[in-house]
Amino acid sequence: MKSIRKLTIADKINVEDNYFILKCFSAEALPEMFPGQFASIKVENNPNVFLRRPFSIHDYCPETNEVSFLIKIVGKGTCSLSKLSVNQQIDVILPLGNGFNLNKSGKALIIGGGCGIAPIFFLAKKLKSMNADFDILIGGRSCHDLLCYKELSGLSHLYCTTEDGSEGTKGYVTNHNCLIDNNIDYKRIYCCGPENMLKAVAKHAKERDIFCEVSLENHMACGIGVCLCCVTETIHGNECVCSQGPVFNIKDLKW
Amino acid sequence: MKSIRKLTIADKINVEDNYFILKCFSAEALPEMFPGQFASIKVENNPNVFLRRPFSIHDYCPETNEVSFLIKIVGKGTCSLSKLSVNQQIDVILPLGNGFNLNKSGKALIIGGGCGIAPIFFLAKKLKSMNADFDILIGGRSCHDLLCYKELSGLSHLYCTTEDGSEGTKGYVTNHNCLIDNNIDYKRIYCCGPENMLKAVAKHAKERDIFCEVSLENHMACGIGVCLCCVTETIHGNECVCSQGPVFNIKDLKW
Amino acid sequence: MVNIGVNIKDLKLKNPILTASGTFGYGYEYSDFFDISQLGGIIVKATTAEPREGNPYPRIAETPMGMINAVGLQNKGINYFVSDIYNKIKNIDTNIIANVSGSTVEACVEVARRMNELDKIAAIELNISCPNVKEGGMAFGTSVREAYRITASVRNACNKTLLVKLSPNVTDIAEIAMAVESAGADAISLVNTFLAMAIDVEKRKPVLSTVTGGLSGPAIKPIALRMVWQVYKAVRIPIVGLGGIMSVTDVVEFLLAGATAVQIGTANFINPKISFQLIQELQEFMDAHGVKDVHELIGGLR
Amino acid sequence: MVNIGVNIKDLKLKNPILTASGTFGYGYEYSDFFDISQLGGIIVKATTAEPREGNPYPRIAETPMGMINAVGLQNKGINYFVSDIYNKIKNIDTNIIANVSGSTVEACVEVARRMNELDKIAAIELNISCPNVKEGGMAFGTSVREAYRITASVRNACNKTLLVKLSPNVTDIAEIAMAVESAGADAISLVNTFLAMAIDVEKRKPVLSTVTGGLSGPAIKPIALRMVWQVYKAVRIPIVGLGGIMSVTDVVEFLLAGATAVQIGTANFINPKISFQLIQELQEFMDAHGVKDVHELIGGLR
Ligand SMILES: Cc1cc2nc3c(=O)[nH]c(=O)nc-3n(C[C@H](O)[C@H](O)[C@H](O)COP(=O)(O)OP(=O)(O)OC[C@H]3O[C@@H](n4cnc5c(N)ncnc54)[C@H](O)[C@@H]3O)c2cc1C
Ligand SMILES: Cc1cc2nc3c(=O)[nH]c(=O)nc-3n(C[C@H](O)[C@H](O)[C@H](O)COP(=O)(O)OP(=O)(O)OC[C@H]3O[C@@H](n4cnc5c(N)ncnc54)[C@H](O)[C@@H]3O)c2cc1C
Ligand SMILES: Cc1cc2nc3c(=O)[nH]c(=O)nc-3n(C[C@H](O)[C@H](O)[C@H](O)COP(=O)(O)O)c2cc1C
Ligand SMILES: Cc1cc2nc3c(=O)[nH]c(=O)nc-3n(C[C@H](O)[C@H](O)[C@H](O)COP(=O)(O)O)c2cc1C
Ligand code: FES
Ligand code: FES
Repeated sequence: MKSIRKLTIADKINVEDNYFILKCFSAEALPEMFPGQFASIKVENNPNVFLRRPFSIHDYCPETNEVSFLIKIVGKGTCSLSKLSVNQQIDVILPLGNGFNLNKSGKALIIGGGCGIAPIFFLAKKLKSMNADFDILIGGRSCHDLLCYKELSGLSHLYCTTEDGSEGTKGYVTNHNCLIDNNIDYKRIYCCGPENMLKAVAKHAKERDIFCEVSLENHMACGIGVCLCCVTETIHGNECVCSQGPVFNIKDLKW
Repeated sequence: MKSIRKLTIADKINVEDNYFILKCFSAEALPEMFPGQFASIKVENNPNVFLRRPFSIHDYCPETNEVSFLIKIVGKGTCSLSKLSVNQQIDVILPLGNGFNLNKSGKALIIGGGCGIAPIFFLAKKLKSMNADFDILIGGRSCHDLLCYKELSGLSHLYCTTEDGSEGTKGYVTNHNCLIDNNIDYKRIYCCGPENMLKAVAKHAKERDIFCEVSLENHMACGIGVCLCCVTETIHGNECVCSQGPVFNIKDLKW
Repeated sequence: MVNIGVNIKDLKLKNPILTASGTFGYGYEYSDFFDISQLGGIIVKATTAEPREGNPYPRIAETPMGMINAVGLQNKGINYFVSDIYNKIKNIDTNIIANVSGSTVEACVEVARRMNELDKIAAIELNISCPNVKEGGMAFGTSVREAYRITASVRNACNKTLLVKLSPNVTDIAEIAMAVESAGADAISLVNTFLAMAIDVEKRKPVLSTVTGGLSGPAIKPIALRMVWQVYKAVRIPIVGLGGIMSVTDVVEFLLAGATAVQIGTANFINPKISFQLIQELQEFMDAHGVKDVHELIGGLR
Repeated sequence: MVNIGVNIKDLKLKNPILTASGTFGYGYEYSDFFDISQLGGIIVKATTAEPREGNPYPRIAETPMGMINAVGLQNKGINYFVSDIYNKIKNIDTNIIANVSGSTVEACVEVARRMNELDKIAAIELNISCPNVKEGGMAFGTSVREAYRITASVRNACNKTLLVKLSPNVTDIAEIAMAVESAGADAISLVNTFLAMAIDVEKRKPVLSTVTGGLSGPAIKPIALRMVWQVYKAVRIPIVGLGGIMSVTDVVEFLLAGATAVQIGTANFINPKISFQLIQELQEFMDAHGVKDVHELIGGLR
């Protein structure tokens, strides 16, 4: 059930230059949340930010009532959030959206890029707890964009690509051996990252008829499916990314 | 000369329940300022505050580059200012307005009420430094509104009135003996406080033909005499409180 | 106990807080957050005769204390509403008000006629003010003649309480209000969004796929309030005021300006509980100010 | 070095940053803050034929990201302007533009005629859009016929560059713009303030002595920008855009929408140096975006 919560910032961790993690604590029990779902955070004290901002659930621990967000500073709102300090409170609506379809049948590949790595961590943790068989592939411009490298590598095989070759395979995620090599037989691909990456991965999966889900990041106002601002074209017509997504099966998208 | 400054908050002192003093420090030399002049403070980080807020110069020390404001929490902007902490910066335009006409001839009475006590302190300090002969009279609802009692009493004779009689004479400032007693012969009255008080004092002074200046607090937008929003009716027509005041000789007002 | 019930012709509202069309879905989307039957009423998303896909993405731009939308009346059409949506909302225990839109008078009449047949639709709000569609929409709301014509036609097709929602994008709002009053409207909803635009300076392109869209939120409140006041002086039928309401003082401002009830729009996106909270806060405000009946506030400027 | 000079007919602006009438006094009030001759131009406070006391206090209300004013053209009249103010401003080394207002066509013509005789007045901005006066003012700006008539009359009385400042309180801004273009205006200033209202819920009274006033500031920017874009498509004469400009991206948005120059209004109250800073920031923006000439931005939507 969606709810509006006041969360207390338990920790703020700077990750590389433009990224930070907000680790939040809730006094009351948090609602159940699934990988791919997101939260909508109110940015206070900034006259230039009117709407809430959506962020994926990066980590969620029902035992300790903790939830984390991995945030990239790209503009006004994320900059304001980056200035928050420990013990301050944030107003958050969560959980929102549908989340990935999890399944143990066959080997899965999780692909993430940029701040698309945010939901990947929660997803990988979940798959591991299900004893699912999966690999992780992350990509970025340079080694500085390979967020959570250490944490992710603790969860499964971790492959990576960088555009400048500073780490892993040089190129895009779709250039990585694990996708090209016919010996690795992925039955499911989960992907989150910049639209270009999603489209390239979707193309790859489509050609090979692999089950593939991607998480979209359209601009939002309400986050709960009422304003119809965040739509993406699907074969069923315009659908709301916030409520009918953010995770879509590529078969439904008009890519 | 008017200028826009970034001032650093050196100290924040809570005075009674709803008042606080912001003691500010400037790295560069501050412009010269006179009692009765004011500053216009930008309230940051509050989406509901758009315009600057005017506050009298409460204290000014050219030697240490310090300037203080005595602020009453009455609404959105003053509430935001009250949450600032030491070492934060504020954006201030100063000095604005004309200030009181200072003169040593004859005995003067300074009258202040509520947050009208703010400019009174600077004024009294200045008169004292000129070796002028003056008394101070402050009034308030109760003893909790007699701000800066100790500081002011160090500068000259300090009289006071409270509406509830909890300190000094019971009643309004105009009920105080020092105004009624014909043996005390004030040649000049300077007054700052709520409009009712100003009007009562002005009436008293007018009847006795005493030189009297009052400081007005009209709502302002620009603070520098260009928007013409802050006007008061004078015998010369509408005049701007921010640039032709805030201090007016009661002879010029249409009271 | 203070009285906060108001009537809009035959429509009885337990309190003057309604939610605005297009900002509250069909109501149930908010039932995770509070008991939506507590509201004075829910005005559901616009319904048109035919299904509509709306405008292409992007449909939103954030502006200073506001937002511009270019949704363009996306909805599944009246048939789907009757066969599907209606069943999901008919048991909500408050007034469900249909928002009727369309490109032609005939289409609007058709939707109104069908809505009129639905028992649990408490009233009809005719939207002659949508800035986001190529035909009809705002064009009806910016001409005295067209506003009269469409209102009169829809009036003929339905006997439920009829609210007409006006466009603020006009020189003289009172003139339009008087026209729809004389055409038989039971009440006036004021305002819809202001035609506006945002540009992405990096891409050198309009932010919205449609270039222009409708501005809503606190930014427009001062203009909306002025219009409510002007219309209040011009007509005898009740006014339902909206535009940027975010707090109880905003609600009271609209009531004082002459609104009998108010609608909460964009604020629902910032705080999904706001409409519910405002019911409580209005009563507290009245208590604190010695107001026993909300009618003392309506048009109660001194 | 980038080129930021623009022309509005015979008026050469060293940069497209002007200051808006009524928000920058006569210019010298800002000389404590920066060298005002650096500006593209200064549009001084409205001048009327006779002295005017303006409206009673209170004249201002703060609103979400904006303010409402009800100054009402307070000024000392054209005689005082010619005999006194002119001497104080004639040596400012940038374009001084007179803002001409009045209750009747004849009065406006008279002020324009007198301004036309003053050497150092670089251009005239005819204000047909003041919402804060009982007669004339906005009434001229909300009727195609009246807008044409007053513009044609003032055009006859002066040969300086003539800007006409339009009211945004209209159904169809392009229609008014085309009327003043055909009446001989050399450029269009867009927009003046939006008629708006604020209520003090404690006193249950309008905040302003005049009940309604003119809304300015960032709140109106999205609507102003839309109007500039609409008028840009409708006329051939240059547009000077304004309404809520606070930052260099706002400036660039107006240029892209079609404005040849912009005016900074309410922002001067928040930051008295803003107009000066924007000149610098516009050049930096152009540098950073590889724009060599500001004309590449004007109407440069992709
Ligand atoms: C479902 C969902 C999940 C997301 N998860 C994360 C996450 O876990 N971590 C993270 O860092 N970011 C995430 N985002 C993106 C994040 O919401 C935006 O980066 C943020 O809203 C930008 O706010 P801002 O005020 O800083 O940017 P603004 O100042 O508003 O804009 C700065 C730039 O960012 C672009 N931008 C603004 N909003 C979005 C958006 N929603 N999507 C893409 N670009 C945008 C603008 O077009 C502009 O170019 C997610 C978005 C969605 C829709
Ligand atoms: C020249 C001058 C000097 C001043 N000096 C001081 C000072 O030294 N210390 C001090 O505490 N205050 C002083 N004031 C008053 C101070 O400016 C206001 O209290 C402040 O602007 C209120 O801001 P706010 O956002 O908290 O109130 P808001 O939320 O804007 O309003 C809250 C209430 O305060 C009233 N109010 C708002 N502005 C003013 C105003 N300018 N004058 C009177 N009432 C107002 C409103 O009408 C409303 O009822 C001075 C005002 C002027 C014009
Ligand atoms: C995303 C969005 C969608 C809207 N859809 C409709 C609609 O379908 N029908 C309608 O009459 N008004 C619609 N409106 C207008 C609102 O109902 C309301 O009139 C407007 O937003 C002003 O109120 P506000 O400032 O409180 O939001 C929509 C507004 C928004 C923001
Ligand atoms: C206090 C004030 C006084 C104004 N006086 C005038 C005026 O005398 N003549 C005029 O044409 N416009 C006047 N205006 C309108 C501004 O020039 C400008 O058109 C409007 O404020 C919108 O721009 P902004 O949002 O940047 O302020 C005034 C505006 C304000 C806020
Ligand atoms: S953001 Fe409102 S429907 Fe998705
Ligand atoms: S506040 Fe603008 S003239 Fe005084």
